[in-house]
Amino acid sequence: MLSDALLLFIVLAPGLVALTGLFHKIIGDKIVMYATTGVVLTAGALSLFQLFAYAAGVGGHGGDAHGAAEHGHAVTQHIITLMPWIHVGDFQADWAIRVDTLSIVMMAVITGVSGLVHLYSWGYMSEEPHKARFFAYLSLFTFAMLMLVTADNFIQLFFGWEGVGLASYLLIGFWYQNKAPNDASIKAFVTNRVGDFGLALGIMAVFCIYGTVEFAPFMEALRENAMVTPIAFADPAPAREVIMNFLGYRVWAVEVIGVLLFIGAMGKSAQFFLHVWLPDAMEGPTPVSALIHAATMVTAGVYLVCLLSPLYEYTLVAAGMITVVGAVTALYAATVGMAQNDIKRVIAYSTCSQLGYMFFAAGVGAYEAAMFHLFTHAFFKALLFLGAGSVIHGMHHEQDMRKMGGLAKFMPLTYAAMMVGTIAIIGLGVPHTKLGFAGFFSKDAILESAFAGGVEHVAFGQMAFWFGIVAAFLTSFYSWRLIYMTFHGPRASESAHDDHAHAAQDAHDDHAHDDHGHDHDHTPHESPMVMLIPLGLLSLGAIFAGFFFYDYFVDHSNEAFWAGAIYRASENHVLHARHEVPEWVIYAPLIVTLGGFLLATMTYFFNRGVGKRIADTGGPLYSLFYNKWYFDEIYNATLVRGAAFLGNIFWKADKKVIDGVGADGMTALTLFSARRLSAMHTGRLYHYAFVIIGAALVFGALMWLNAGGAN
Amino acid sequence: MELGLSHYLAVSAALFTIGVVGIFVNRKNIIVILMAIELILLSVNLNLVAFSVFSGTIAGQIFAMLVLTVAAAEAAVGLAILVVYFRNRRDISVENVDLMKG
Amino acid sequence: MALIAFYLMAAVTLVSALMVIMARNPVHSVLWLILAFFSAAGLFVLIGAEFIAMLLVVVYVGAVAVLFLFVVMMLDVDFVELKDGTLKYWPFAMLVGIVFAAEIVMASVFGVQSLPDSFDAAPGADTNAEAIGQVMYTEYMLLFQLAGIVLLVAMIGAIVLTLRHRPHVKRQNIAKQTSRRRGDAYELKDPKPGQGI
Amino acid sequence: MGGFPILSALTFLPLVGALIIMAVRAATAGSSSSESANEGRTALLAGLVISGATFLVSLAAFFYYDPSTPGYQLVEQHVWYQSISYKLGIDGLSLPLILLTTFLTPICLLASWNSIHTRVTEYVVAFLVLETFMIGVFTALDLVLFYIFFEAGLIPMFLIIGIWGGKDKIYAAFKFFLYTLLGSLLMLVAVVYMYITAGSSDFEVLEKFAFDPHVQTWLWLAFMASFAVKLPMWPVHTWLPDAHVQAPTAGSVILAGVLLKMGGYGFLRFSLPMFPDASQLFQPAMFALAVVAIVYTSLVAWRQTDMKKLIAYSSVAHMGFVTLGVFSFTEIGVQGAIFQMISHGFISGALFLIVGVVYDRMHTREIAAYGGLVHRMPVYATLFMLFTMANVGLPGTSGFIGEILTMVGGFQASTWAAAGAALGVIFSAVYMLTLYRRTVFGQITNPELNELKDMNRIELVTIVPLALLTLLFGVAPNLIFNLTEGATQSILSLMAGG
Amino acid sequence: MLDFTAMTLAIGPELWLAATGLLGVLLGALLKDSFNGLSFKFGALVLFVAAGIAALTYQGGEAFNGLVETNTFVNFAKIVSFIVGGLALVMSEGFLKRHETARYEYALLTIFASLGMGIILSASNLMTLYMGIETLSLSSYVLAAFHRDSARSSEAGLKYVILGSLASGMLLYGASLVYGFSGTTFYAGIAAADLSVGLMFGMVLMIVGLAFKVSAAPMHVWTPDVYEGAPTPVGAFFGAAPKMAAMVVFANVMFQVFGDAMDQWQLIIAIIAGLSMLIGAFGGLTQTNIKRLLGYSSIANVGYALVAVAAGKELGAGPLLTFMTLYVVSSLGLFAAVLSMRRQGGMVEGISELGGLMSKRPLLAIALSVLIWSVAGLPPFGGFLGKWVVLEAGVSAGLYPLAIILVLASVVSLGYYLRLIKIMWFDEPTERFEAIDGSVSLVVLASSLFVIVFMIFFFLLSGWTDQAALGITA
Repeated sequence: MLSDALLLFIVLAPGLVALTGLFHKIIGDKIVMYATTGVVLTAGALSLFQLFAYAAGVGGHGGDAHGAAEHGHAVTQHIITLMPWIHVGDFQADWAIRVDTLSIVMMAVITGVSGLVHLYSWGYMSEEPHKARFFAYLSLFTFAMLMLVTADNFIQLFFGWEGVGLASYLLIGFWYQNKAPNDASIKAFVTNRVGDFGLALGIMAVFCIYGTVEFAPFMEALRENAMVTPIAFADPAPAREVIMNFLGYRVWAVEVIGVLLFIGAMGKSAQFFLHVWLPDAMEGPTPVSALIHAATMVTAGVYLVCLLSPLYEYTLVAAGMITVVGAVTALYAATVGMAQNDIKRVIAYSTCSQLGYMFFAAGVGAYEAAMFHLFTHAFFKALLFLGAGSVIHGMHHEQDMRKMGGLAKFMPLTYAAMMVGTIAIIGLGVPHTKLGFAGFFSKDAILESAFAGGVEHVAFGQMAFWFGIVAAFLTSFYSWRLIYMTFHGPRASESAHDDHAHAAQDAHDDHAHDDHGHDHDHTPHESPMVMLIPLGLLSLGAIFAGFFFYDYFVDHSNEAFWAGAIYRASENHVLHARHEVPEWVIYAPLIVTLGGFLLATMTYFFNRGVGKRIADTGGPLYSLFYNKWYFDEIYNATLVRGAAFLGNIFWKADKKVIDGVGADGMTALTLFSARRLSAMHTGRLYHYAFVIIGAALVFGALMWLNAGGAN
Repeated sequence: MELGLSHYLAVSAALFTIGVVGIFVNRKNIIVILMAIELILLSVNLNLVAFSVFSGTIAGQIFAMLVLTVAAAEAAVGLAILVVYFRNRRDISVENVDLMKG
Repeated sequence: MALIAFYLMAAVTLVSALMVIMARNPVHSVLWLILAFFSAAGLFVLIGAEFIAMLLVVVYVGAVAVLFLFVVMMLDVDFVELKDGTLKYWPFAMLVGIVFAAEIVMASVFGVQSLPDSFDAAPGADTNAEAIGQVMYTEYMLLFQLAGIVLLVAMIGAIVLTLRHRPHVKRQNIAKQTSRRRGDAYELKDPKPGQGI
Repeated sequence: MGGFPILSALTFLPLVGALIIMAVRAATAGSSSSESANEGRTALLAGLVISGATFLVSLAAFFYYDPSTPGYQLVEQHVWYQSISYKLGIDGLSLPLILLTTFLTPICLLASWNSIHTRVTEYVVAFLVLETFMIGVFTALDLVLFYIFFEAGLIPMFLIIGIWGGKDKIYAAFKFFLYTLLGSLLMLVAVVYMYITAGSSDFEVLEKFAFDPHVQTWLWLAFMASFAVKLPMWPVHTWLPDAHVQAPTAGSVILAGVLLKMGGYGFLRFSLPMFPDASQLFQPAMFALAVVAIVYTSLVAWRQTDMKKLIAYSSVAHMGFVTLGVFSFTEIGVQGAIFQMISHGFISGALFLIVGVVYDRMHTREIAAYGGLVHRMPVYATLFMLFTMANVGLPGTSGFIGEILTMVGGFQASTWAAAGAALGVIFSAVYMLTLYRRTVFGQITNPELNELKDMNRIELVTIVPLALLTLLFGVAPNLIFNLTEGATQSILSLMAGG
Repeated sequence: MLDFTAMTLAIGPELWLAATGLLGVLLGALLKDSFNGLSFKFGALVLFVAAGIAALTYQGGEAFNGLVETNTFVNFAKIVSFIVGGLALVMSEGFLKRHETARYEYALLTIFASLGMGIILSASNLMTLYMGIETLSLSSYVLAAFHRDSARSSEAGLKYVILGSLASGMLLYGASLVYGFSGTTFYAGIAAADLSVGLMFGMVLMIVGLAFKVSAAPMHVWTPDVYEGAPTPVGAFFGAAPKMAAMVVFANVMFQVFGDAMDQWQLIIAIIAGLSMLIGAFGGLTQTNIKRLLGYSSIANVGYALVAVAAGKELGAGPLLTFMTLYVVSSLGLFAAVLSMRRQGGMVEGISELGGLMSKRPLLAIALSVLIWSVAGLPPFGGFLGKWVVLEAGVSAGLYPLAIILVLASVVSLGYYLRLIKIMWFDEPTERFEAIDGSVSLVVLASSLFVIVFMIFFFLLSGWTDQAALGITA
C-alpha cells in the first residue's frame, strides 16, 4: 500500500502541474511539457505499482475495512479526507480520496494511459504552437478523472464527471480556429450535460431518499437493506424497497435512482441516444481521442455502474435498461463503424461499441467482467488510436482511409502496433486456454456472462449475448477493414492515378509526387521514437493485460482482488455460471471473429474494389450505416431546431407579449389614457363648467343613493 | 294652498338651474356667463331670505346682504378681467378662450 | 292673493332669467337681468324682507347692472354675429338642467316639510330693517368689516387691472392747477434800455 | 464594540464620502462647468478610497460578527417616528450580501477607470450613494427603514443607466425604474398595513407577529410584487435585459451583482418568516415560475445576438434557482439560494466586466462583430472561459454549489421543479458555450479585431479577484455556509412557527 | 363689547393682516410707484409677522360672538400658509420686475389673500367662511390675471373668475341649504342638527365648492390652465399658501361641521381623492409646459391629501397637516426652480428647456431633483414620509382601494417626474442660463433642505402636526 502522501500525489499532482500551463509565457512551453509529462508518468508508475501490489497482495489489502456485509463481502477501502467541501445540514460532501480496488484499477488505467499519451504528444504535437496549453489540458483532464474515480461521495464524483467534461470540451476544441472542432466540442459538452441532467437528478434522489450523498452510507444501507427514513416523497422502508413519488408516479426508489444515474453514465460513455458526440469528438487531436475518448473518460459511465453495484444489484428496470442500451449500442456502433471512412471515426465507433459490451456486462451483473473489459480495452483502444495518430501524423494530417493504403511499408512499426491492437480488439485467442490477446479474455468473459445471465433469467441477457455475438462479427470486419484500407493495397494516390491517368502512370511513376504535388502526396513517414515508445508499451498491455489479470478480475481470485469494491447480491451467480455455459457459446465469438476477418479479407484485401463499390452503390442499409442511422439529422431536426424554435418564440414572446402587454403595453395604454384625458381638458370654459356641474349632479345623486332612507 | 317656503325654494332651484345652464350653454359671449353667475347668486339670496323668514332667524338675511355685496365685488372683478382679456384678444367669444388646454 | 302675486313674480323672474341667457344681444340680457332682479325683489317684499329687496334693487340694478351695461357698451363687439349657432346645445342643456333642478327640488323642497315653520321676517324687532340693523353692527360686525375688505380688494383689483397711465396723454392735475399762483406764471422784469433781456 | 455604531458607519460612509467629493468638486470647479480628465481621475480615485474604506469597515463588521450566536448582531436602535425606529443589525443572511456589496463597489469604480470619461464626479457620487442604499437595505432591521433604502437605491441606478448608458438608455432607465417602482409601491401598502396591524415595523416584532392567514396571502402577494420584479422572476423580467444592455459596464455589474439580490433577500427576510402560511400556499406557483424562468430565459438567452443581453437573460435563469431554493423551505435549498446569490454576484458581475473589456475596445456588443478573440487576447480568453464555466455551473466553481443545492432543496419539495431546473443546466451550457465560441474561438473575421490588445492591468485587477473568489467558494463554500447556517435555521424555524 | 384680548387670541394674525393691508393701501396711495419695490419686502415682512402672531396665539380662542374660533389645528395651517406665502412673495419680486409688473398692488393682494386664508381657517360660521373665501378668491382672480398684457394671464384670470364664481355659487347654494335645514350658520349648531336630506345635499354642494378651491378632481379643470397662464410667482403662491389653507379648511369643514355625517361624505371624498390622484397622474404625462405639469402634480397631491381627509378626523387630521406641509414647501421650491429657469429674454416654461441643467447648474439641479423626488413621494426624502402617513391613515381607515390607487397614481405620475429628472440630468444643455436671483435660489435650497432635514427629523414635524391635530380631536 502506498503512503497517503503518494496517493495524494497521484491524484493532485496532475492538477497542480496543469496550472503551470497558465504561466507558460513566463516559464516556457518546454517546462510545462516536462513537468506535466514527468508528473503524470510518475503517477502512472505509482498507481501501476499499487495495482500490482493489490494483485500481489490478494487477500491482504492494506487500508481500513468498512464493515462486513453479507456473504463475506468485506469492503476494503482507504479514505483520505482532504477538507470539507459542502456541509449543509445532512448534505455532507468532502474532498476525499477513496482508494479501493476499483479506484486503483481506474487510477492505473488513467495515469498509465495518460502518461503515455503525454509522452506520445511530444511527437504528435511537435508542430503545434500551443503545446503548453495542450499539455496543461491533458494534465487537467487526468486530475479531473482521478478525482472522479477516487470520490467518496456523489458530489465529488460529479466534480470529476464535469471536470473531465470540461477537459474533453477544451481538448476537442483544441484547434479553436476551425469550425468543426468548435462545434464538436460544444456538442460533446452539451450531450454530456444531458446525461448529467439524469445524474444530477439521480444524486438528488439519492439524497432525498437516503439522506446522504456519500457512497459509504448509501451503499451500506443498500447492502444491509437497512431501514431508511427518506426526507420527502417516500415513507420509511427498508433501503431496497423504498417506494418514492417521482414526478407524480409511485415507483421504486432504487429503480428511479438507477435509471437516472445510468442516464448520466450514458452521456459520458456515449451510449445509444447520447452517443452522437463521440464520433464528432474525433475533431480533437488524436492523443486526446486515445486518452479521453477511448481509454478513460468514456469509461467513467462503466465505472459508475460498477461502483454502484450495490444499487444495480437490486434493480430490475435499471439493470435491464443498462443491458439493453449496452447491447444496442454495441451492435449499433459496430454497424456504423463498418461504413465509416475516417480512420478515427471507425475507432470511435468501435469504442462506442466496446463500451456497449461493458455496459451489458454490468447490466447482467458481471461488473467484474465489465471492469476487466474496461481495463483491457484501455490498452488496445489507446493503442489503436495512437497508432491511428501515428498514421495521421505520417500522412500529414490525412484521416480519410480512402486516401491511404499501402502504408505498411512506410511505417512498419506503426503497422505492427496496429495489428496488435486489432487482434486485441477482435479478441483473438484460443478458448479454454490462456492464449489470447487482452480482448479475448475480457470479451469472452462478457459474452459468456451475458449468456449465463440469460440462462439465469437475468432480463435481456440472451438478447445481449446475441447482439454481442453479431457485434463481435462486425468488430472483426471493420477492424480488419481498417487495417487493409490503411496499410495494405496500393497507395491511394496511386490508385487514383489508376482511375484517372493510367497511361501516364508508368512513365511518370518516379515523378508522381512532383507532378501532382498535392498536399497529401508527401511521402508517408514513420513516426518519431517518442511516439513509438508509447505504442510499444501499450502493445505490451494489449497483448498481456488480459492474460495477466484474468484471474484477479473475473476468475478465481476476483473476490479477494476486488475486496468488496464490487458488490454482488446473493442471487447473482453470473460470474460463476459463465463457466457452465455450453461449448458453442465459448466458441461462438472466435467463430464470428474469424468470419468477420474472412469477410473483410475478401472484400478489402483480395478484391479491393468491392468495399468501394458497395459504398458507391449505396443501398439503403449502407446509407443508414454510413449516415450513422441519421441520428445527427434527427436530433438536429427535432431537438436543436425545436429548442431554437422555442427560443425564438420565447424571445418574441418577451418582446411582443410580455413587454407588449406588460411594460410597453401598459405604458402605451397609460399614455393613450393620458392623451385622452388631456384631450378632455379642452380649455373651453363651458366644458369645464359642465364638468363641475356634472360632478355636483353625480355626487348629489350618489348622496341620494347613499343616504337612502335618511329622510 | 298657502304661500310657503317650498314655493320659494322651487323658484330658487329653478333660478339656480337657469344660471348654471346659462354658464355652459353659452358659447359666444362671456358677459352673459357673468350674468348667469349673478342669477345663481340671486337664487342663493332667494333661498337665504326665504329660509331666514320662514324660520324666523335673521342670519339668512345678513347672509343675503353679504352675498349681495360680494356679488357686486365679483362682478366688478370679473368685468375688469374681462376688459383686460378683451384688450389682449379683441374678442370675448367663449369658444376662443382656449389658449391653454390639454 | 299673495299666492297669485307670488306666481306672477316668480314667473316673471324665471322668464326674464331665461331670457338673460337666451337673448341674442347682451344689452338685452342686461335689461332682462334688471327685470329679474326687480321681480325677485318683489318676491322678497312678498314675505316681508323689505330691506333686502331694497338692497337688491339699489345694489344690483343701481350698480351691478349698470356696470354690466357699461362694459357691454365699452367692449365694442358685433354681438349679433356672436350669438349664432347657440341653439343646437339647448336640448342637451335642457336635459341637464331638468335633472339638476329635479335633484335640487327633491333635496330641498321635499325636505322642507320637516322644518319648523315660524314665519317671521323681523325676529326680535318691529321691522325688517330694524331686525337687521340690530345685529348687523354688533353680532355680525366682523362680517361687515370683511365685506368692506372684499369691496376694497375688488376695487384694488379692478384698478390694477384696468387703469393705465398712458405716458403720452396729458392729464389734468388739479392740485397743481389750483396751487398755481400768479408768481409762478409770470415774472416781472425790468430791462434796461438797449440791453435786452 | 463599545457602542461604536459600526453598522451606521458602514452604511453611511459612502454617502458621507459622496458628499465630500461633491463639496470638494463644487469648491474647486468654480465657474468652469466641464471637468477635466484629471479631475475625473481624482474623483474616481477618491471614490475608490472611500469604497475601499467601506470594504474595510465591512470586514470589521465581519470580524465582530459571531456566527455562533443566533439572531441579529451589532444592533443599533434609535426611535425615529412613532413605533418606527432607525434600527440596524446584521445576521448570517445579510452579512454575506453586505460583503458582496462592499467588495463589488470598488471593483465597479475601478472598472470604470477607462470606460467613463464624462461627468466622472457625478458618476462616482452616484455609485457611492448607491452603495449606501444597498448596504442600508441589508442592514436595516426596520421595515420602513428597509423600504426607504430599498427604493432610494433606484435613484442612483436610474441615473447611472440614464446618464452613462447606451443608446437606448432612456427607455431602459425608465423601464427599470417604473417596473421596479410599481412592484415596490404595492409592497408599501402592505408595509403600511403590517405596521398598523402589528403596531411596529421592527423585523423582530413582525417575525413573531402572526398575521391572519387570509391577510397573509395579500401581504405576501404585495411583497412578491416587489421582490419578483427585483429578482427578477418570469414574467416580470423584461426590464432586466434592457437595463443591463444599456447600463455602463459597472452599472451592469452592480445591478446583477447586488441589486437583483435584494429580491432574494426580501423573500428570505420577509416572505418566509413573516407570511409562512402564504408562502406555503404559493410554493407551487413559485416553483412553476422559477422553472419557467430557468427554462424559458435560458432558451431566450441562446437566441440573443447581444452579449450583454445574453448574460442578462442568463441572470434571470440563474436567479430562478434562487427562487427555487428559497421556496423549497429546506435548509439546503435556502442556504443554496443564499450561496447562489453570492456566487451569481461574482460570476455575472465578472461576465459583465468581461463584456465591458471588449466593449471598451470595440464599442459594440454584437456577438457577430467578434470571433477569434483568443488570437489577440489569450488572457482574456482564459478568464472568460473560467467564468463561462462558472456560469454553466461547473463543479469547482461557486456556480455549481448554488445550483446543486437549490436543486436538491427543490427536489425535496417537488421533483418536477428540480427536473425542470436541471433542464436549465443543460441549456446554460448551450448558450454560454455558443457565446464563447462565437466571440472567442474561430478565426478573426472582423479586421478591426486585429488591433486588439489583451487585458490591461486595471482590467486584470478588477476581474482576477472575482475569478479567485469564484474558485475559492467553489472549493470551500463552507466559508459562506458557516455564516448563513444560523440565519437559515432561524428563518426556517420562524416559518415553522418557532 | 369688543374684547380685544379675545380677538387677538382668536384672529390676531388676521387683524394684523387687515391693518397692514390697509396701511399698504395708504402707503401705495402716498408713495405711488416708489412703493413698488418696497412693497414686496413689506408684504413678506407682514406675512412673516402674521405667522409669528399665529405662533404666539397658537392655542387660539373664540371671538366676535363665535363667528371665529381657532385652535391649534388651524393655527398650524396658518403658520405654514403665511410663511410659504411670504416666501412666495420674496421670490416674486425679481420676476415681476423683469416683466415690469412689479407693482405694489401685487403685495397688497397677497396680503389680502392671506387675510382670506386666515379668515377661512378661523371661521366657525358659514358666513365667515364665505367672506373669507371671497376675500381669498377675489385676490386670487386678480393675481392670476395680474400680468395684464399677457393673453395667457388674462385668459387664466378669466377662467378662474368664472369657474371660481360658479364654484362659489355652488358652495353658497349648499351653504344656504345647510343654513335652511339646520336653522343656523354656526358650525357647532350645524354639527348638532339632524342629518336631513336637505342638509346632506347642501353638504354635497359645499363639498363641490370646496373641492374646487383645493383643485380636486373633477373640480380641478381650472387648475392646469390657471397654473400655466398665471404669472409664475402667482402659480408659486397658489400652489403653496392657499393650497395649504384651503385643504385644511376643507378638512376642517368636513370634520367639524359634518363630522357626524362621515358615513355620507366619506364615499364622495374618496371618489374625489381617487379621481384627483388618477387625473393628476395621467394628466401630467403629456404635458410639455412645466407650470402646467406642476398643476397636474398639485392635483395629484391634493388627491393624496384627501385620502387623509377621507380617513376621518381622528386618523386623518395629523397626517393631513404633515403631508400638506411637506407638499407646499416642495411645491414652492419647484416653482422657485421654474422662476430660475430664465434665459436671455423671456422665461423658460417648456420642460425641455431644463435640458442639461445638471451640467450647467449642478446645485440647482440637485436641489430641484430632491424636490421632485420628494413631491413624487419617493424615499429618501420628506415627501415619502408625507405619503407614508397619508397611506397609514387611509389603510387604518380601511380605505384599501384608495391606497392602491394612491400607489398606482404614484407610479404613473413618476412618468413625468422622471421625465423632469431625465431632462435635467441626461439631456444636453440647451443654452446658457442666466444668473439667478438670490432669493429664488435661497428658496429652492431651503425647501430642498426642508424635505431632507424633516426626513431625518421627521418625528419633529410629525410631533408638531400630531399635537396640532389635537386642536380638533381632543
